[in-house]
Amino acid sequence: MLVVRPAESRDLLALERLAATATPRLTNLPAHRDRLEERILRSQRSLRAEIDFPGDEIYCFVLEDLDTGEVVGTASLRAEAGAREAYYTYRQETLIHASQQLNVRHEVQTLSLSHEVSDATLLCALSLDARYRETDADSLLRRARLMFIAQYPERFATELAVAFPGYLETRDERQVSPFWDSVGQHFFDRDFNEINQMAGVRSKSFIAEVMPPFPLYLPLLTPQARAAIGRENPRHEYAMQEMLAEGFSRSRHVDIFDAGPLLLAECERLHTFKQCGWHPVRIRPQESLPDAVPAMVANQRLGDFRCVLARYALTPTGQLMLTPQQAEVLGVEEGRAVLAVPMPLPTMDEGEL
Amino acid sequence: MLVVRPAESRDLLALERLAATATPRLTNLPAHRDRLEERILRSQRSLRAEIDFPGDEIYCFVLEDLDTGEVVGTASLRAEAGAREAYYTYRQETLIHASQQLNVRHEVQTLSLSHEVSDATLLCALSLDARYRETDADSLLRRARLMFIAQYPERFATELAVAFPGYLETRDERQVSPFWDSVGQHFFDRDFNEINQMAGVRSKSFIAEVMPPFPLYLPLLTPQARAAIGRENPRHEYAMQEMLAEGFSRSRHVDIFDAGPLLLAECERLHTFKQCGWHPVRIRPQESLPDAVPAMVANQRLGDFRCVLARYALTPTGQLMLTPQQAEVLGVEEGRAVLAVPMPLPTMDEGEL
Amino acid sequence: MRIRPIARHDIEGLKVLARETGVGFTSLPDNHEFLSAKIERTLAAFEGREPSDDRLYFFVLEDDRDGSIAGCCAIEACVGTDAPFYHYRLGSLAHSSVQLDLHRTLDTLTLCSDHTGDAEVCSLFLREGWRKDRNGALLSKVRWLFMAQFRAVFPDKVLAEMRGVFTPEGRSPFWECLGSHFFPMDFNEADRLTGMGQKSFIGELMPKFPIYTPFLSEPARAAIGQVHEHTRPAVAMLKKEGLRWEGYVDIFDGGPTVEAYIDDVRAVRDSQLASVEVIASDAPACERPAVMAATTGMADFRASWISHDVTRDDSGACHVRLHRDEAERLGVTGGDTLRVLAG
Amino acid sequence: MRIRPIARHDIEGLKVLARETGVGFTSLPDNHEFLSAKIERTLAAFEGREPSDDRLYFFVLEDDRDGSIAGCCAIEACVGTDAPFYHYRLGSLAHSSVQLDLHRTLDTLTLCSDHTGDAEVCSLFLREGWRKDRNGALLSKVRWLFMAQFRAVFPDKVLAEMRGVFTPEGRSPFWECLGSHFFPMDFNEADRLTGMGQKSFIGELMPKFPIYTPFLSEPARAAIGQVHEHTRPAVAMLKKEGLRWEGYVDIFDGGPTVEAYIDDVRAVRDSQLASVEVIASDAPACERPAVMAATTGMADFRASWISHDVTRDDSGACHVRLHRDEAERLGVTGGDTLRVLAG
Repeated sequence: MLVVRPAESRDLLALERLAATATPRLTNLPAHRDRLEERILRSQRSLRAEIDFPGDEIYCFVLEDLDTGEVVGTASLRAEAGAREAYYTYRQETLIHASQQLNVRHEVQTLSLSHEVSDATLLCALSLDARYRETDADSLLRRARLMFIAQYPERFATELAVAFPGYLETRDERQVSPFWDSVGQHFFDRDFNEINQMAGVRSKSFIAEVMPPFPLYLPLLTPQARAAIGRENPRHEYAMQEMLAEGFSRSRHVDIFDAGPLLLAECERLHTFKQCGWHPVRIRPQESLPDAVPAMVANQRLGDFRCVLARYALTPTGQLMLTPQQAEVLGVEEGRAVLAVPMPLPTMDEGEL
Repeated sequence: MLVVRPAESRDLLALERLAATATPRLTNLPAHRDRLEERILRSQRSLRAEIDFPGDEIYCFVLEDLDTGEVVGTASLRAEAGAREAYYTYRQETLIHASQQLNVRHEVQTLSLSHEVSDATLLCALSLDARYRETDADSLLRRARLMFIAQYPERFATELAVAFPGYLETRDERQVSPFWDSVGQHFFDRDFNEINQMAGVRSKSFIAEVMPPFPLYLPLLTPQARAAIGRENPRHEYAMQEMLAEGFSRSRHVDIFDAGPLLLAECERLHTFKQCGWHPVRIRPQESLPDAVPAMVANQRLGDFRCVLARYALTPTGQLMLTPQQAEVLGVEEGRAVLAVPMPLPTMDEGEL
Repeated sequence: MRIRPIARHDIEGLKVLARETGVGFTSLPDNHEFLSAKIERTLAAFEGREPSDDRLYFFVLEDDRDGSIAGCCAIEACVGTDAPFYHYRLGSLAHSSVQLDLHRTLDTLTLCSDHTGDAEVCSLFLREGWRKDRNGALLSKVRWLFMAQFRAVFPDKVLAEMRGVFTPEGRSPFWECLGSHFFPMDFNEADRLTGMGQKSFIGELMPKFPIYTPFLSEPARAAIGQVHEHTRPAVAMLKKEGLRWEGYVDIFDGGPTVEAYIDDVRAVRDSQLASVEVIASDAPACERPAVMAATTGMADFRASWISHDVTRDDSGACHVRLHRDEAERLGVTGGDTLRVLAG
Repeated sequence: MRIRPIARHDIEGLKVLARETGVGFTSLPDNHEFLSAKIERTLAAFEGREPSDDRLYFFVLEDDRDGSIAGCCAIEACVGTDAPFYHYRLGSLAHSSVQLDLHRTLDTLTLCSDHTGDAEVCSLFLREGWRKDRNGALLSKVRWLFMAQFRAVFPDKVLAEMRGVFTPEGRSPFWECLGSHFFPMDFNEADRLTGMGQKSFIGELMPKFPIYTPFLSEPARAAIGQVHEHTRPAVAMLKKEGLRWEGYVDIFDGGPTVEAYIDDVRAVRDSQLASVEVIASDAPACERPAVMAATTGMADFRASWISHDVTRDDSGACHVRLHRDEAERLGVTGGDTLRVLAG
């Protein structure tokens, strides 16, 4: 059985392993034991605190495979993307250069440094053991966070953001970012991997604040850099399709380092929020459960949050049937309400810009 | 009885009078006979054309008081605010000036020239005879346009915008814009009234394109100009409250001349869209109509669109009861469907930024 | 050979020049209306009728054997007053962070009109058959003598715009990397429009935020402030006078604008007034003319090379001897004053 | 009175100066570590040990009666290489539309680091009791003699930053209108930090988009490029040398930065080498010293006023006669060479 739960101190080694194997490396999940330990403590503090408005809380979750007892994934929520420091993006804009004299109107694309997404809640720092990629475990880890937000809306913004790693090229057996090569490189004289590592230590917004504030004219970037704008890393294509199907849309914003896409959504528009519902638990032996689509089922416990992968097996009166094991993992007895949503998403089409 | 209907050539004189008495003067309703005549023709062409997507159509409506036979108001819709030329606004932004060396983070407000609202449908050019101000006639004229959009969604954008005239001061018996004095004046050396008049002839976007593209730092504007940003003209306070209650929200955008506020909404969030419904007509004599809240009632005829102020008098099966006179004005017989919505709005609270 | 202000009857001669200048010499299009307007403007300036700052002093080099026009040159007294006058300015901006151990200074190009109000020397052209006998130097330097003589009608600074780098195929790497993305036209069309004085479109279409030069292509970067190989002698001549490149470049081809304070220009500083003594035409002369002389009136301004050196008497006053034909060429007689420049 | 490079044992004398300079003279804070680091830097420069561009030549004016330090002055060989160096640059941008019959040129202030790599003359201070006998002129001009003598270690351009306008109450109208909105500190604190060489915060906090000057208050606009009344004599002295204001102003107080090509500076151009002849100290001398003399070695550089004029022999070589005490003051003997400047 798979369960998503808040990270605990005993998960540190697993987190370290997941941080080290994330591809590409994530600035918001640095493979430094001290920073990861701090992350866990901060998450625990966030869960204990009384919160009425989103602030600088971080919630760090892990995915545990109970069959093996192994922690095989992690994902986090930043209650407010730019709570301590601003959360910077490049915003795609269009300038109009118009000349009535020549009767021409010419549109010029630019990228402007922006921190408008700072107020949104950020879904970030997801890393999953390669064996589980593109399985239901992947979806569970990614979307269990929405089940958490759905229960504690006062802790989060109404707008959610999720950033996907950008497109990289392999050159001389190294992963390089054509966008960074054409943009950041000019200002920092450090390659993508160096700056990415530095950002893990120093924070990305710190680096953003040293970048020049003028809009960048796209025609002056290399074709490779232009092509990378808003393009996700191929390894994250499936994940991105899933989030689009969930109801996120592409935005004007891209990552300042690698130009990876940033998706945005208002909570209330997401499939999970619209479809999830409270159901009283009915415990039934495994063999007597009817066949049903997979579902995410979560208990309503802040510090002991659990979200498992079960079946959307409802009785005619709307009770959710769980196995004794599932009920145990969720820590619920018969008659307690759980939040459940069917896993399948409507379609996996591309969102609009 | 009050009715809103498309403007016709015979309304030209009335339009001219309404344009001349609009306070403050509206750049999108210039008091020039030729331009008003052209506006009516363009509106008629728009109504006749087969349209699948919003484009450069303008729909010009008038409010007629059938008791006196007088045209006492006008209001327009631009299917796409920036269809021919971009629709410019100043967008309120915040720059972060941060110094890690000094450990300070300083926010600086700016205004940036933007044309992001160009794709929205614009509710504009509303002028109403002073005798009818802040009566149901005012609401009918303003909101009948929503009834039109609700019927022909393919002709309009999903986002609606409405701009309110900005705050002016009276100085030496003239109306002056403290915002223009502190901003546009430096670049154009012409006073607010001159430039407003010029914009009526030349188009406002043309003037915007001559303005410098750099963000303006708010601390460098006069206190009077800063205070005027996003502040509506007192004469339009009621109208603005109504639109906020309708479901519009204040946006980051303000007018480039007088910094008047621009409200935005997605159609589907507006009260009128959510509450309106189709009802078959039941014709009853005036005296046998039950008491009910006022309602806007519109027929489903593109070129012969009519929207009247009636009562939301429904039979138990949902028929809408109209007087023979109302049915005649709407051009409907018994059994035809009309679109109706109760007039009262939930609350008239301030929207959020 | 002598220099004089252009006159109305020079229109045909000017058209011949215009046809010979060819592509890239945009200030002399082969267009009757345009050229005759130019002549009217210049007459107004020389006769002092032009009240505004919009004064053009346009000179021709006349072959006194047959009166044909061999070349031309001009001074705009005050650029940018009638139509906007744009440059890109090469500047730099520090990009630094103590915490990141970062300290770089990056070059930027920024659109500006800093030269508004300065004088400009321009429109120098010499026809093929006359490219000898120091005619080119005469056309170039006569403008300094004129400015020295009528110093009061000119501002503090003078500039000269130099043609930028082009490939042998006639393509401008600077334009291709920058301007072409912003102007919906080709280089020659853009250049032609500005030559016709229609410059307001530049401010409307050009990028207004600073361009960091590292974002430009290698050839475009290399072209910033560099001149076309044919222009090198002209730049060398101006630099010898003390004009310098201070970072301003043409917005289309990236060619340098050189500039100086007029009072610092060597020829302005070194020119002096000398009184004329006329001698017989067959008196012996220097082999190569080394002194340039110009008259001191504006409307009837004349200039040419003369064959004798300037001498200075004990009181410090200067004197110059002219052959009779030289005096006639300049329209002076004994006792008149000339402004002279040795070298 | 003589000028010489600062030495380690001058630290106490320097502190006395630092205490006397007072507010607004930010390059000499009364801070032992800071001042002794400055001395070490300057020793490294004079002894040629400083490999980088970060060379400071710091001079003191020594009263040879008792060895006390009466004043100081300095040259930064190359600004902006160690820490960023910022100015606002006053430029202009045309704002024009043929259709609207609009043609204006608006002044803008733009943040830049254009002077990165230039030399700077700075830190001139003369103590109250010694403000006589042309000591001020000696401190100011000695730097030109030094640059003329060691021309190769300096770049093309030199600049000097001038204190801007302040009200009698010590408030800067330029700062109040502009900087105060962007810096969460008062003027003196901002000024102190830059004086300590901590300048990277400027780029981080200053507005980076162009500021149109019409948006500034009337007093702030009036302060652009204007100097504090106490600074006027210093500016006049630099302008006489040929330094000019080219539109660069201090980002805090709006005061002008004047600049010149080093080769164009009058004192650099006019200084010359002369051989020394030593005469008796009681020989008659000019009433007022009119010639400045400096030695030609770097580490043991000395300069002072001398009382006799420079003479030129038939071969064009220059000679200068020194009284014995003058020769001792400069550490030269007969036959040595001095760099001299008349005036």
